[in-house]
Amino acid sequence: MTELIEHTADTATGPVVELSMQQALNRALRTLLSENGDTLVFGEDVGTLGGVFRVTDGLQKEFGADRVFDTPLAESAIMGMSVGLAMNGWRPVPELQFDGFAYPAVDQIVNQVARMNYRTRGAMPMPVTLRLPSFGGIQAPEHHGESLEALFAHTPGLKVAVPSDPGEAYRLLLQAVRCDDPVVFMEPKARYWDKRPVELAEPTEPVGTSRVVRRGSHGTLIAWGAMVHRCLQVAELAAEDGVELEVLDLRWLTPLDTEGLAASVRRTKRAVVVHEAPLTAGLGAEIATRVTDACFGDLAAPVQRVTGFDVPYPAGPLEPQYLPTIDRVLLAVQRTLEY
Amino acid sequence: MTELIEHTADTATGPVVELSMQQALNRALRTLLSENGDTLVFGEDVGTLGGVFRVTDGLQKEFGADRVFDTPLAESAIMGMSVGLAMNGWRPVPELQFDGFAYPAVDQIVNQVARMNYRTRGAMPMPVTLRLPSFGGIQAPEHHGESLEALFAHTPGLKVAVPSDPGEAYRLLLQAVRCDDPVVFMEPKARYWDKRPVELAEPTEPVGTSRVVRRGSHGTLIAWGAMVHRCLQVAELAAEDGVELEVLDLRWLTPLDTEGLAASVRRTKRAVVVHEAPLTAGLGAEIATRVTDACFGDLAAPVQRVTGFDVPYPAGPLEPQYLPTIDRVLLAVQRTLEY
Amino acid sequence: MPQHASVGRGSITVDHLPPDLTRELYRHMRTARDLDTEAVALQRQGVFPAYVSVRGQEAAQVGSAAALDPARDFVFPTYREMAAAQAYGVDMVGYMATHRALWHGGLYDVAASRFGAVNAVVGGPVPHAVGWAVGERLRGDDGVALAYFGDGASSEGDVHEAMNFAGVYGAPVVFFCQNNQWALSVPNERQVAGGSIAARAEGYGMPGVLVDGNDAGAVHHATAEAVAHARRGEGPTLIEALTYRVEPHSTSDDAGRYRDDSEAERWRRRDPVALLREALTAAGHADEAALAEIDGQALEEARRIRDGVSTAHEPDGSELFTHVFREHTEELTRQRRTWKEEVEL
Amino acid sequence: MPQHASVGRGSITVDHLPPDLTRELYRHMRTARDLDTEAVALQRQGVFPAYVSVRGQEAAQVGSAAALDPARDFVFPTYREMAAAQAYGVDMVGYMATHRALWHGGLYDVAASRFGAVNAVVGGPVPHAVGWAVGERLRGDDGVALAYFGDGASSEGDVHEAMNFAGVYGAPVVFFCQNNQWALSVPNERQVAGGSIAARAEGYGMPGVLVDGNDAGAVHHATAEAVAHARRGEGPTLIEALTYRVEPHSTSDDAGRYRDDSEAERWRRRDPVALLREALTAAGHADEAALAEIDGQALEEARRIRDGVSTAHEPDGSELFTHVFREHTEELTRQRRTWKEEVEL
Ligand SMILES: Cc1ncc(C[n+]2csc(CCOP(=O)(O)OP(=O)(O)O)c2C)c(N)n1
Ligand SMILES: Cc1ncc(C[n+]2csc(CCOP(=O)(O)OP(=O)(O)O)c2C)c(N)n1
Ligand SMILES: [Mg+2]
Ligand SMILES: [Mg+2]
Repeated sequence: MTELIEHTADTATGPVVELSMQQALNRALRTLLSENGDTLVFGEDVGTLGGVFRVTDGLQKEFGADRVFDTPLAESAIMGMSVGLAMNGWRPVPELQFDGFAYPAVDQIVNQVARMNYRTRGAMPMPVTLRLPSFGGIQAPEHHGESLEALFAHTPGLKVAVPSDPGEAYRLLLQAVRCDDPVVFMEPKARYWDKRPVELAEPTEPVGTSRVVRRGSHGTLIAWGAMVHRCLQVAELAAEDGVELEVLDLRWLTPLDTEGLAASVRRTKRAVVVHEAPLTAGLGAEIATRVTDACFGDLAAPVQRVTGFDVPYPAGPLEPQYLPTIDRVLLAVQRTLEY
Repeated sequence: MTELIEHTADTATGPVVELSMQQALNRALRTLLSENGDTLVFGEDVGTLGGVFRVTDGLQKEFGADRVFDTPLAESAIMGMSVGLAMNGWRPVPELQFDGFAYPAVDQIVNQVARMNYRTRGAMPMPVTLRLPSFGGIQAPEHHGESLEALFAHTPGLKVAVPSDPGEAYRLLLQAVRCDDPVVFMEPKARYWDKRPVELAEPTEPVGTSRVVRRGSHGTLIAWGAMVHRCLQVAELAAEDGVELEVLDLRWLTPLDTEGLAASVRRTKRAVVVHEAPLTAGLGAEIATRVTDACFGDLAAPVQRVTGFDVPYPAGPLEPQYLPTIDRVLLAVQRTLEY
Repeated sequence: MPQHASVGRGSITVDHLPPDLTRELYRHMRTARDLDTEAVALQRQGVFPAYVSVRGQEAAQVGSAAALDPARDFVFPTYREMAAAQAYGVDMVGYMATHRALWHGGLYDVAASRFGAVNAVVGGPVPHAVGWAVGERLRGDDGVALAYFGDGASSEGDVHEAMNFAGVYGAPVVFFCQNNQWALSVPNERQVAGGSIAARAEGYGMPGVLVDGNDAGAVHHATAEAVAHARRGEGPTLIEALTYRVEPHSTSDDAGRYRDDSEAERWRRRDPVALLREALTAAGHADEAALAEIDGQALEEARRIRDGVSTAHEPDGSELFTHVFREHTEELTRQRRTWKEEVEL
Repeated sequence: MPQHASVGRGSITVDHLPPDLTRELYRHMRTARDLDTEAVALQRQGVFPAYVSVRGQEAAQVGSAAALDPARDFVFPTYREMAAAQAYGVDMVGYMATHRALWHGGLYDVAASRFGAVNAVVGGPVPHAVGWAVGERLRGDDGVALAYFGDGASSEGDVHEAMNFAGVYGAPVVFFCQNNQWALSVPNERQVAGGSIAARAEGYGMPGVLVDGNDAGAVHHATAEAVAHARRGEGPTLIEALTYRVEPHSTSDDAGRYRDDSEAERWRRRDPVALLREALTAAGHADEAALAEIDGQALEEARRIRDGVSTAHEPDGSELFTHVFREHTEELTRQRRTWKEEVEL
């Protein structure tokens, strides 16, 4: 079996603690609020309650209601207020409570946040990090399981990050908030409670780099968020049959690590991209296109996509039938191998 | 030179008149308002003024202010009202004045219009046709030159149509409004004033079929909206050098005519997809991926994309440097030929 | 501002209403209360992944829904209108299915019930009510649309846009705000600038009514007036029913993190079901025996619904694809095939 | 409702204002008027692809902008605030560049001017003002944000959300609505339910002021009061300045299709520049010679700006890529290379 590449105690340069992703994000916010007095955390229920997922738990108590505060229930104004705060020199870290409730804020995100630096030719940077609990897998009500990454990745002026485990969550959030550009930070709800040893150290890899979380030579599985874990499960199973799959955690959807993707697939000659969002015009298409373009001569089979179906995100019992399953990813692997 | 396939006088089954796209759309709306008393046309300035592009010119006078009316200035409510009207048995044809002002309505479009039929298991169909003057090329102010097709194509429950000439505009709008599903009808502003002979006949080709507007054997140019015209110009020039390009007008972005695309590229072995939207996560990626998947063994080169850059849509003098130019498409053709 | 204030915090009166109507109100409120209790239990048992309680809001919901005519009007609910659905005559097994996560929106027939699908977008359905009402008037019919929304929802842009549209078009809409004083963890004073939602009505040129939301009779009266006003073609009304969310926001919520239970406790003592029960007796509209009979029927009905929803079939996976479009696409047929081959296998 | 009504339709008074201030107001209004005339001409000559005239709204814009302190306040404009920019001290060549379509938003320095980029999303910048104002108070500073918007914009959800936020946070914002009675082709009666935008203020617990928008002195006074109120930490104010758009919506518009020019003609007779000129004389704040001198300076300034914008350099195509991000990406560097090779070639 190939090595599992992880920031763990072996390579650690900072203290290592066992944390869930939700706790790791909380730690990152504490670091950020401490290190920079301009940082503000706000949104629906993030103050007194500490957020519906407790990501902002205790922050209001620690940093005061000026730095960490509740807003009225209006997503567009939350993002609009973020623009104004940034124009006045603050570093806003707004939360929109769930993916599906980012839609009412799309105008402010796309028409204002993403292009204010451009419109003002650099006079008004937008160091706004939108924290967005995202993706499905928790049997939640309607609009609580959406995958909006294709929309954000298609919007010039936005950067997009998606952590897949607690350590990544800690480091990526530090990078996102410190970045002077607007970042949409999509937190995979299904992984909030997943505990791992987390190294509370500074991020060392630059913004826009992907990471290989498992090495393999027979094909590359490409994913982000909760699907990284699923792909690791697939790779584990495939290895039992002697198929060694590489698993690539994209983690930055903008900027996209085209070179990292290409380097992996050039070696493995096969790629399967896995995402929760519906198939058509999903980010999988962009990745498949880039990989194909970069590895045209090397590819042994067309890049496979295993994704949600082109249907509205469904309720409880249908959820596991909608999301990419281990079996569906394995079938796609088989298809590439037998092509 | 290969044949130019067009609905013109030769093949006509209805009266043929010379019309601009804006006039052809006006004719289609008159037909639709006449044939079905449930059809309603509304939006900002579509009534008394007849729309900023005059697409609804004269309709209020002819059909009355009950059927064709102005709304207050609020895009989300325009789409929300459309949902309610549809729930009460009407067939709404709302207009949002410009592409960039569809963003404030994205929540109603994605979370409500697109999934009300689904949510109600067919009890509440949404025969809503959103007319959206779209795309760039007219040196308009900010937010008046956006290409939102990737967002709509990625939204389950929506269909998306884009006409490329007056005749297509007439027929596609008839199909869109008669369709019992919600359709986003994106009108290429840059082509509004382009006059052509239009056959005022019933559409004969089914929803979801593309059309070949020029036959060729050395490669396929794939486009929609104003870029179809640009590709025809490219094909004309290429033909002077003995390169015969097929030009495929996609016209329905959802449902996407995968089979039509594949059939063309299987023959020509090369494809270039051209769109105005930014590159990353644009619809070109979906098309490239489908074409690659269907024609993997046949493709002589990776599918090329010629698109807008990943920057906010720029002002006047920069517009021609942002949009795909004839030269850029020709270079992409050359790249595929020399691959 | 309250046009139908209750006689005091300790009691309400239903003297102004017909006896049979008040008994009906009571029956629905009692049923909703029992069903709410069952639903919380179902969540604890793991049958429901989560549940949003309506406890304490039964008077606001039943009083208003019962003032409508389910044969010609139309209700646009949020996710917390179980008692309204019950009073309006919705198939409650189908309604509760949304809480078992069998189908987002519920499994009742929205067209036949004239009660919109459960809608989880705060503020989102309010403009639908306006569109429906505009359509009703265009056709020359006299139905009225009633949109429920919360105090939190009043902050959303959509609610403003909807009220302005309704005012401009003179549409027959009742905007019914249940101000239960909390939007998840945020209280009115950090949610509602100016402190009154009813006061916003004037800015749209429509009547604004503040009513005691725990007084079923008062709510019914205020709603019936607003409905009659709309039906006469005199346009929209905004009603703010002041009530209280005595339970946490949902079963996933921990209200102890943001509010003192003593406040909730005070409101639990103003229980709308108990208040109505007393008022019925005081008005001589029902004696203890009659009330006990209704209580029994309500409990039985609640249990029937509980059993119905607990044993309802899960939708087949193929339903993923069935209602995306009315006019099917080849692409979805292909994806359905993939599902059949890869998922169902 | 108007707290500072003008003395009549035929005349205004500036007796309550310092002479030098009124002369300044006049100078800015006169300059804006002349620049507006030049801009319309530039559009006719094909130098501007389109232009939105501010004619008739000079008093509303100059009166309000001049009540602010450009050293500590901040203005959030729409696309029709040329006269406000002029009064506020914005580099007007850079401002007019937006109308020549040299750069969306204009080419002036937004940070140094403390005047937001020209914003074409109706309603969109209003919440920015609230955010800025909240940030100002958080820092303990005393700047005030002023958001301009139109009667049409008042229908947008964002404007409601912004006012509610401002009310809840007690933010130092002046919501300044220029009600020019038309939103493109739609008149107030089909736009504003209830008929008054100022009346909406009460619903947010903030003062609402209706002012004669063609009376520069009245506008100045009302705005100065609102600014002082905000600066004292007493929260937001909503001002509705009633004025009129005497020109078509833009040079692309044909107002004859939707309104009778006699209405516009009546308002042209209430010309705010002429009214102020008369009032200055009446108040003895300036004699004809002084006014003629200002007129001459204004015309000269307008021509200087016209010449400046007409001859300004077009931005280089590479600017497409320069400001997308602060921290550059390899992808954009690659695309810039493509542009250089394929487009510039
Ligand atoms: C547009 C939107 N934003 C956020 C949420 C998440 N959310 C669900 S309920 C709720 C509070 C709603 O409060 P209120 O409108 O007062 O209704 P109540 O829950 O009190 O009945 C929030 C923030 C949502 N469902 N929709
Ligand atoms: C969100 C949005 N929707 C639509 C438009 C198109 N549009 C530009 S100006 C205008 C009318 C605006 O009216 P008003 O707010 O009264 O401002 P005025 O033009 O009178 O200054 C419209 C509909 C826009 N710019 N933004
Ligand atoms: Mg509430
Ligand atoms: Mg106006």
